[in-house]
Amino acid sequence: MTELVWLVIALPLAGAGFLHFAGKYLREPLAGWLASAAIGGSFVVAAVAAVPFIQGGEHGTAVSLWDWMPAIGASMEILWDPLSALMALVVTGVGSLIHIFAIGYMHGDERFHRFFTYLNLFAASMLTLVLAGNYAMLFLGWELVGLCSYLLIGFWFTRPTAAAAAKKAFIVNRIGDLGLMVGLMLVFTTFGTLSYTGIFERAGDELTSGLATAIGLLFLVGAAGKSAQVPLYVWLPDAMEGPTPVSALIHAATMVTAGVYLVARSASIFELSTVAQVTVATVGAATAIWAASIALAQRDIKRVLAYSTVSQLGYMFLAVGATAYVAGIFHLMTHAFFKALLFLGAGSVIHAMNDEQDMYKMGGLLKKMPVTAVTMGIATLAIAGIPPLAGFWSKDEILGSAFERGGWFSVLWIVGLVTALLTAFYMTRQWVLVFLGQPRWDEGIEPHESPRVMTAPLVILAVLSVFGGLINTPLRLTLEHFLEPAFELVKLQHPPEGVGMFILLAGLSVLAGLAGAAAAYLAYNRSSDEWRGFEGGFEPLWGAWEKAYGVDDIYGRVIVAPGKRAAEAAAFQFDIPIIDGAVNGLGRVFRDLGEWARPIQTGYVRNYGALFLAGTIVVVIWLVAGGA
Amino acid sequence: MLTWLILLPVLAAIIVSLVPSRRSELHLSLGIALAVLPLALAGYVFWAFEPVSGYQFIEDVTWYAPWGIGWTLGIDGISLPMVVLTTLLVPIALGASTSIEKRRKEFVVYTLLLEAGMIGVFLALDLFIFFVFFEAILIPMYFIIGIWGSDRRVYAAVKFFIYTAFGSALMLAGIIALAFTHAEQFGSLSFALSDLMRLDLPIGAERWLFAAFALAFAIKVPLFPVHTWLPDAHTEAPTAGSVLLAGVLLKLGTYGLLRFNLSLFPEASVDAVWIMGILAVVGIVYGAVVAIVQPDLKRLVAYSSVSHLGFIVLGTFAFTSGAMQGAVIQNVNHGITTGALFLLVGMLYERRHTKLISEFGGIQKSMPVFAGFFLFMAFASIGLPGLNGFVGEFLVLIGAYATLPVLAVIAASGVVLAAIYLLWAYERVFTGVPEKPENQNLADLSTREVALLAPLAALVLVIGLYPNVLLDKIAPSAEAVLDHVVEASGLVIPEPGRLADVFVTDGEGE
Amino acid sequence: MIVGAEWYMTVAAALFLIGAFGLLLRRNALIMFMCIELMLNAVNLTLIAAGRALNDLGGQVAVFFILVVAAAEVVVGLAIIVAIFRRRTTASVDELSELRG
Amino acid sequence: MVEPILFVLMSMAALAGAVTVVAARNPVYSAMGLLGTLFSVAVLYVLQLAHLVAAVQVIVYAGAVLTLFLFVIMLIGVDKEEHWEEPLRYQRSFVAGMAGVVVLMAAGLTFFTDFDWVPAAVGGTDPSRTIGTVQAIAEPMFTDWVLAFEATALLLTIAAAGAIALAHYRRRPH
Repeated sequence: MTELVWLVIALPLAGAGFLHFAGKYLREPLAGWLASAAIGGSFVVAAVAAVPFIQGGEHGTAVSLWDWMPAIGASMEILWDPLSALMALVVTGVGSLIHIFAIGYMHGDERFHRFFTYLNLFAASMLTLVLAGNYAMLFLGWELVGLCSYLLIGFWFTRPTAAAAAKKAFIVNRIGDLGLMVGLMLVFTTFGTLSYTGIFERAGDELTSGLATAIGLLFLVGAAGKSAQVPLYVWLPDAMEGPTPVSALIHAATMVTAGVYLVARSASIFELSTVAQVTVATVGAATAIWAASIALAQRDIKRVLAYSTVSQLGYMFLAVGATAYVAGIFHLMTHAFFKALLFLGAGSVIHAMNDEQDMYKMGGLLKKMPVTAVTMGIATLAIAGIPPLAGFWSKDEILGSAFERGGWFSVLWIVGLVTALLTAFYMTRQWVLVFLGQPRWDEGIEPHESPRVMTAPLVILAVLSVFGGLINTPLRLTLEHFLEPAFELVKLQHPPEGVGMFILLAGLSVLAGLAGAAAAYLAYNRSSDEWRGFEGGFEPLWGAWEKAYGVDDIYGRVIVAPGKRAAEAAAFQFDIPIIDGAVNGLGRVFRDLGEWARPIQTGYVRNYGALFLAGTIVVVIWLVAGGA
Repeated sequence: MLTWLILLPVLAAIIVSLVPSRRSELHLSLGIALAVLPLALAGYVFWAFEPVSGYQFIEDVTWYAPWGIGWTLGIDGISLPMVVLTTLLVPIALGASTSIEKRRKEFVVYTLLLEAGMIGVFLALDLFIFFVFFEAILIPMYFIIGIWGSDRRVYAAVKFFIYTAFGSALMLAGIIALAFTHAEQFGSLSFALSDLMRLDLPIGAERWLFAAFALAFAIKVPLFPVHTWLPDAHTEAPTAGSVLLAGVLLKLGTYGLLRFNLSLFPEASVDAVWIMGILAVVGIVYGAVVAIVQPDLKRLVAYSSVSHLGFIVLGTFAFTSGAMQGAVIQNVNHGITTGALFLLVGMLYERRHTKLISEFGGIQKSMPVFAGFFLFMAFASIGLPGLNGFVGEFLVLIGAYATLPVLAVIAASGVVLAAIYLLWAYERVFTGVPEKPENQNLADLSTREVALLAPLAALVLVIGLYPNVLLDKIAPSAEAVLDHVVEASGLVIPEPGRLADVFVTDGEGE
Repeated sequence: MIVGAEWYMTVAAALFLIGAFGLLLRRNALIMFMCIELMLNAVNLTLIAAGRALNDLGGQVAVFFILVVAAAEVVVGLAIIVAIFRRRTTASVDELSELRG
Repeated sequence: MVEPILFVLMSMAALAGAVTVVAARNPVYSAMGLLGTLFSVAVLYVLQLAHLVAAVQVIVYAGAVLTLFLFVIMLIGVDKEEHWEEPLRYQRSFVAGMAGVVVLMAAGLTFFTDFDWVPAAVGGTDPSRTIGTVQAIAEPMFTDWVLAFEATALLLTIAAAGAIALAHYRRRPH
């Protein structure tokens, strides 16, 4: 089955190709089901191909497809190892559910088939990214997911905000990609190849720690762009302009985790540089608490989730920075489950509320949408870290690993703990605002539960959110054993050993989660005047959070506006008047010379004749005088 | 064989010119039909070309023995893709010219003559006939811009002509100097490239000659700061003119640098690495920055050419095999993507008679297919992996890093800037609600227009995913040029993978 | 007694100068043309005189050709004058100064 | 003794004709002056034994060319006389200056240096070798000069065609 693993990419790609050309001839749901079938088939292939890893003992194989750029050792090759298999399973599994959900969500959109074309293209790109056998192909997938993200954020292109958000996402990502690209230049110059196997096997012997730091930091720039870490996270909240299934699939479950995957994949390089590790972890922790604090005060249901995603990605960075790669990947997986569920639930709510996204105008939806409410409730508990739901196990493993690493990481552990408290608070706040209390809907809105095609994925994801964490509990480290072959070249960071320490640390984080949840419940399960008063008590902090610290504004004023002014100066004050002016000036010099010499040409033939004769006489005198 | 490649367009031009002027409906279709013949022949040459170094299909006839001028033609992996690209773009450019009503016959004739000249430049292995073709191209292009251009066409045409002719005048002096040096050292005048490559030039003279050639080609490329004729020429030229200008004419500069400067003056080339590299990188960043704020779509694409061609020059002077191959394949890529972008802007212009970005908005609504093609080509131009632009730029950047790390890192920022100017332009032109009434009911692409764009789009994908169709044939020749430079100059090219501790300090970029 | 070639030369020189200065001083295109004929005749005379002095018939052959060329020139030149006259009703060359810089 | 007398007479006549050409205000007088010059020069040719050339001079020049001139004068109008004022500034003084320079130079060369105006043939002049009979002229013309001869034939054809093209009056539709 391993030789056929290219099918994992090829199926959604074929789906996208088919839908691109034939989609407009298909009736509405058919295009969606076809796309879902493509990615579902991909999931099946991946699952079957992953069986050897589950059985254990397999290290993974590289499947070579074709040469791409031989001069830099880049070819199309797939590395099928436990890490890529797990990523492929998450992408195709969660992806299939979101595809199905989207059939209901996108109902009635005039570009229905186009949406599924892009979704399938995205799936293929993401799979290319995770299955790549070398950095060049990873970069291929890396950029293609950016493209799909661009296309899907800007899917409703008539909305100027959506188009602007799409462009912003792509450009900010590109800034990060610049770092990745320079990192790849460095890697190629160092190793003479971009192939994983070639690099990782030699990294330990040939890579100096200075070079490893440089590469690691450059990779971090790329990862921070794609995974929305400080300071490049600003595109992700805006990306919520896209249709909600897009937010769920791309901006929560899969694409944004690519940065985590990149760091995990490059573990052998990060292994050699403590500086890079600490930087990654610090960036992660800073992002976690920064974004969580912003999420506290958001009113838009999707923006809360967006900042929550940024924050949770920070956790994953903290994990991989602490070399707890398994914990990072574990959290990546559980987060995919519950965040996708939250987004889909939010989508269900938005769908029911006629595209209303302001939580302050919701409330009391529990009775109207029980399935959505319950499943979202489960996800909320999961992300808040309440045992035994999925989020508890993965988050706890991250925090434990950071604690065990000690030193600076202890500080990061405390940051993580505080973030856990904030997470529980804003998630509970969201759930309470949306589903409890009095209805605060606008006139004419009649919420209703979503159709089966939308709720079924919710239920499946809810089940995964409940039990997904059980694959890697301290009692039974199934995931760790599964991933071990992929990380055999590096030393993995683990949480502290022993039941006592586990209970102590878990207790602390559960306590933080419960405290946050309880506070939010108490603060928000009241009349709107009361919680508005509660929010006012935090001014001016609350205002800063609500405006996301005004970072967009600052970027606009510090980078974008001066940049544009500089470009305008270059174009209109330098290029045209100075450079082109010099060229035209040279032309003018000759024109003036001509102007000066012009009167000689009187136009009178007799003048010319006289001058001609004079010239002849001069020549004759010269000849006679023996000049020649 | 190769002579026929040059003669076929000339014959086609003669045939078209024999059709009476009043049968104007025949000229264009006949021109397109006849322009397919060189394409077929070029396709055969491409197919029959062996992927080894050295020239193939050589034709060598003494033309004027006392001066050592020969009708010497040959093709190698560097010129082969350019010839195929030229023959491909000409029928497409003609196909995009249906809106030309005025003096249509002359237009077709000039375009076909232009094709002959361009092919001649790429095939010539004798500096004399190279120069003749190099200059001959200016004439039809001058008329194409000057007769069928838009408002300031005469200004643009004159500027284009004088600017480029100025550069080549110096090159002519250089060529003559080389021929006489040959007479001095070997006893007879010769203009043959292979003869002149054997010359033993004193380094001072070599530098002067390098400068003369480099200036001519730099203007053609165009390299910062001699680029200002390009936006004017592009903006004023008709669609076909822009397509051929961007697609092929600019490549004469990069091709010339690669073929003549590196081969004839290897030592001076090595000495000039920093000058050329810095100019290239300044061009990359500067062209992109200036492109961001251009109000006119064609000017925007024109400045993007300045930026993209900087990559080619950087790759040429980086002296690693990756960068060299990247430079050659980027020649083709830029021709395809920028040519396609000019085609697209031209199609838009035919519908709205304006190219100003501010005049548009939301036209994706009425022209989804057009928007799709535009976005596709824009991303190819941005350098999205999987599309052709990436292959060239990535090879150049990765290759250049080994020898010019700082420049490569700065050049990489051009990739970000490309995304800014193209996507911002896309946003302003295509997205949002079409507010202007004339933007609301634009006709989407016709079958003819799709047929023009589809082959280019297909090539973008094929080269992006399987560049070996070209790289296989390019690599040996690029390697040969590199070997020649190394041999003549004693340059030591660092081998990737053996540098672990050399470049630590250069890794900053975050 | 034989008249020496230098005397013929002197006459030719005088003839040439009269023609040349007439050409520069007169404005009537026809008369200017006649002056050119004078100059041509002067040159012919020198050719013949020189040919004789040098024992070479080539001088006479050259004169023969000059006569032919002069005839051709007169034909075309007069045609041009007529064409211009039709358009401008003037034979004065001073009126024809469009090519001034 | 005939030759010096004829030479003096004919030289005077030629110069007088030339002056008439330049000085006459009526173009017809100019043409008559030209006629005189041409005849006189033809006689000078005969004095130099260039018989064929002299005949051609009379036939072609005095016959054909001059007639052509007269036709054109009639066509354009005889009554168009020039004003005496010279419209071009400095033209007359410039020309006069040049005339002075030329005369001074010639005089200077002749009287103060031993400038050799006419190169002499080696071994002296032999008039019998340059008798311009038809046969004598024909031999070099159709051997050494045959290419030039054919070129002049072509030139005459083109000139005739060109003259027709120029003189052909096309009434422009307005």
